[in-house]
Amino acid sequence: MILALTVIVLLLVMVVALLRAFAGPNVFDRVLAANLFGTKTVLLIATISYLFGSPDFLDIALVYALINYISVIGVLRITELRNEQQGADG
Amino acid sequence: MLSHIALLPVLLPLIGAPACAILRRPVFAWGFASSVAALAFLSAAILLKLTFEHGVIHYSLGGWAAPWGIEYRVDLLNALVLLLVSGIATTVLVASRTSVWHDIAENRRGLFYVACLLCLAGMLGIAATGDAFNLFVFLEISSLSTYALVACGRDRRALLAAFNYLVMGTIGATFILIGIGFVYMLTGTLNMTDLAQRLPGLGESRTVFAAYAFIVVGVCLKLALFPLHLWLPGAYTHAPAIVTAFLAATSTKVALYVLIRFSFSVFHLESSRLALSLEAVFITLGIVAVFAGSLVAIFADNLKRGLAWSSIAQVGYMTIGIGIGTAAGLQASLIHLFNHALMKGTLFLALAAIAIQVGGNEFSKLRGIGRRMPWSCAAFTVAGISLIGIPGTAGFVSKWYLVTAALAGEQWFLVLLIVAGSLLTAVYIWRFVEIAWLDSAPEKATGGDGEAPSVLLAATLMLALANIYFGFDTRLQVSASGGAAAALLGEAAQ
Amino acid sequence: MDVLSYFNYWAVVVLMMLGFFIVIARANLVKKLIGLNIFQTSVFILYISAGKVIGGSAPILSDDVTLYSNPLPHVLILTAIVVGIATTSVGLALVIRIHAAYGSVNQNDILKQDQQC
Amino acid sequence: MELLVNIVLLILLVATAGALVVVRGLLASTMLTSVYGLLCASFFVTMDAVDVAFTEAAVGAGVSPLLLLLTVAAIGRGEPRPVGALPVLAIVLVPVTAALLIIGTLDMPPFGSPDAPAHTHVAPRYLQLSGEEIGIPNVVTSVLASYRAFDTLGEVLVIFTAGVAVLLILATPGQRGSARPRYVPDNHRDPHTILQIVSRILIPFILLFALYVQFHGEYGPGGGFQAGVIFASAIILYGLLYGLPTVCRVVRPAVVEWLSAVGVLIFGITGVFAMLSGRPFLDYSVFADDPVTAQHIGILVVELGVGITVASVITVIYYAFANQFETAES
Amino acid sequence: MSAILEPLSSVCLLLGSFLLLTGALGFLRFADFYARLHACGVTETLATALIILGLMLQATDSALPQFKLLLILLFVLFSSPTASHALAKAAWNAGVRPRDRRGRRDIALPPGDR
Repeated sequence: MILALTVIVLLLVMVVALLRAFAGPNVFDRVLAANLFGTKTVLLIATISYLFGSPDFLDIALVYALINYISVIGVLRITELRNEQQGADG
Repeated sequence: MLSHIALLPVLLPLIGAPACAILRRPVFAWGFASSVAALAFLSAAILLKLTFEHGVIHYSLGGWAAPWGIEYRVDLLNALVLLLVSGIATTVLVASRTSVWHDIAENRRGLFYVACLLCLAGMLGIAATGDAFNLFVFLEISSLSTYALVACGRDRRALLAAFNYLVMGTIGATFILIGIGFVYMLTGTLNMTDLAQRLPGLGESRTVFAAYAFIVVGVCLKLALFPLHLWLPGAYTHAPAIVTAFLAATSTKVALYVLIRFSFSVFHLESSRLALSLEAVFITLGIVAVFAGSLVAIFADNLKRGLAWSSIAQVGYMTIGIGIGTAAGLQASLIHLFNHALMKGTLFLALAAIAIQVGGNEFSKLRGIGRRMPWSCAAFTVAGISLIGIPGTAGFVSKWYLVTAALAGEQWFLVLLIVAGSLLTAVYIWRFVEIAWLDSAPEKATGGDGEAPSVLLAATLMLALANIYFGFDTRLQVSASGGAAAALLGEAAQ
Repeated sequence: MDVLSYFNYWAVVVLMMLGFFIVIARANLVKKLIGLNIFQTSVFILYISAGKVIGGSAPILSDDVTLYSNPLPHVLILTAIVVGIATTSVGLALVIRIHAAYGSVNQNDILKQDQQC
Repeated sequence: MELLVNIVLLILLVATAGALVVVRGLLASTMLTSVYGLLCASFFVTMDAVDVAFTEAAVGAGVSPLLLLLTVAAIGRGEPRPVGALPVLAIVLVPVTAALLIIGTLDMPPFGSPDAPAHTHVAPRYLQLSGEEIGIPNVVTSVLASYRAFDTLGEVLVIFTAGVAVLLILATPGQRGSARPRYVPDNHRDPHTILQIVSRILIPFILLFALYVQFHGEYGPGGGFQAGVIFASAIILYGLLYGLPTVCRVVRPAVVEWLSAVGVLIFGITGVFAMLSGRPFLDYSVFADDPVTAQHIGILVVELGVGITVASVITVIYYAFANQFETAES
Repeated sequence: MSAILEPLSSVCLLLGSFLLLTGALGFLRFADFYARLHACGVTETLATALIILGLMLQATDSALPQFKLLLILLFVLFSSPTASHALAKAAWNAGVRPRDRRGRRDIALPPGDR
């Protein structure tokens, strides 16, 4: 029962993250929303696999965390380099 | 080794492409690619001979039986298309050396030939496979390599043409995927013969109609049938000369094969209650394509763009053949599929030679080219005559069978339109003949040692002679297409 | 239960149309590719929800499970995802070259430049 | 409960797609694409499609937003244009296709019903007999690598074609088609010490996890594609933090291109092996006398070929894109 | 033994969910980027750890899921703070400055940090 409650709360947080992703004034709010979204998906998958009784889904949760980390680092490094580039020829 | 003959035409370029990528020097890549294409052509010829003798050849991949594993079911229709595509590919690749060295930058030539082999593998894979999803995968292989080949054009507009082709091609491929998905949900199988047996059992369910509609729209996007042809003129005009020669003679033919295979083998078009309305749609689209294509070709300023529009017109003729719906109509369409590849192959190879000497295909540059490049222009004129359909050439044979099929169906108006279409073709071919032969060459002829490079010239002349040879000795394509048409309509009748 | 049983397919139709709309309506070439990506992903959802069996578990053979979901759509969609990423990467490579050649990624500007020269 | 999660995820998917229609900036669209990929992957998990969720997460939420970002960075943000008049083509085409789709869904078997034709014709054999014939628990891997192995060979060829196509399009003149980078001085003001230290700790585990996924493909979710993508994303992470020249010294572009061709050949040659002894193409029974171990060996080698090709092609594509971006900067 | 584990896992999960909700509320309502980053940071580290702990305490037959959950926990604890740090640094370099409570004017910063 508690697992179902956790799943509902996680879905709620994902909806909130989406709202901020749509509304977010500047790009970094959207990046933050995407990052939050990623970590919550990790938890959602872990909880779902326990709720439906097949706990071998957890490899996927690990991949989510890994991909989420890499995409956030990717976003930041590339926006940084691009700002320098626009600074350079701006 | 003979038991693997059904797979060899596909397997050779499939393994050849990555092997070609390992070769360091572009000259080796050219030699390797043409020899792989030649071997594929040889095995396709043997395969055609075997299908003449034994009828259908089965080959289950991985050793698993039909609906569970993937199975090649090669009959006359497959073997004919395989032979045609590998034959054109061999001729074009062998003749491609000077034109590629002229068009493509030095560091891209090796990869260019890898992409050609991948495109060949994709097309042969589509023509040979008996599994619907496998067809989608090989369609994607040939499309992706075609986008890259078109983007190799020297002009910056080639990039935009490649991008538009990519967007429309992907939408077409996804439509086909949707169609296959619907059909899979209703029958549970992906093997085409298995589908053909299980689909009639579903009666007139709307999902089958939607699946057929999606597949036809997707394939017509690849076929560039009239309303869905927007990508073709740009792609064929701005692509490198050799790529246009290769694509114009093969990619629309393979798309037509897929349309025929799905319409007659899988969905049994002629026995469904919607048969009459669908055939009417094919005929009207075909006629509109013929007239639109020919008219724009007449007023085109660039000969290559004119020929691209003429391809759209010729695709219209093939669709009319399908629209007639009888075995004779289908046979006429298949004959035109065969002959059109020969015609367009010659025309575009001749253009490749002219482009090297004159540096462009605009009519203004072609003034008096006939005197400076007599043989190439002679080949061009022969192919042009064949395109019009003058007796003694392959084009006449296809027009003849198309007219007799229309006559058999008492569609007089259709016969009139077909003949009118040929007249329009005559106008834009005559426009070239007049500029090339009758105009005086400008005094400041831009140097150029005259005739095309020998290998390219030999290939163009060989294809031109093939046009004439198949105008007289029509046994090969008539018997093959006749058998295929009978099989297609026959197996539906069981 | 009838509405729920077709909910997946209605969602697929809506997603397909949103993706299709972006491809046609937006002039920015990168947005077109994103729309194409959505269009393809919605077909994946169509296949996978066709393969789901209510009460069935993932198609990994284990002795305590009897009812499995259908593994065949999963195999097909593994192929389709790779086709999707291949098309997207080729499209994006073209966008970079188009930007280098035309200086813009908006289709209307590019067509205007073409008409002028 | 399962249905609730399924419906909520679908609603979120439609909302994200709707937002993507509305939002103008490219960076914002990239973020939303990444969120869309994650949502899609979660949806696949609730649909019991474990392998597909794995791949969609690694590809849809990992690699394609990264490529989008590199493109957006290479072309500069691209000023958002005012929305032109709503094109009439879209207003005509979209409803027509929607109508055709809705017609298509009318006679479909209801969602999830166990007696739908799809679950009663071909699929049952895979589920019942693959245990004895191939002997690996993950039925998706056994269908992928053995029953329909030719599809997978076609798919490996698709990813190889994508690599060749990107190199053909982006090969800057003067290089032999590979992204040999001109040396770009590491003049970034702050060297991101924290990021580099943490990544230096994480990258070995990511590579180890990729190998685990590669060889775990038979027993749980995993396989060649997923492992290849994770392996490539580890290299990309290293490249992002230490700059293109450093990563090109570690993993040389010429070697990676060569590997992408070798991967496809590994897959092809295992198939040709069977032909030499008269069996049909891609028939693994030639590798050992006991059919089940022969299948194991065949699937292992084939998945290795897939993994090598996918990892090297995605790295080649990253080099080609990053090289464009770095030259724009220097 | 399981008599203790069951309620303990429920408590952890409830606490984790509560923290998630408060963090999400903060993420939605806070005025400027850095406040939101803080709220999001709370959910990423503490709430995630609690929920994973709660899941680990759930009874399962083999110990493999517990080990995988431990791996996930370790990885998340490594990567989330780094990601938040990288995000804050990138935002600062891009010129995003903290705002006052109603999100209108930039807060006056000590000269050194301009």
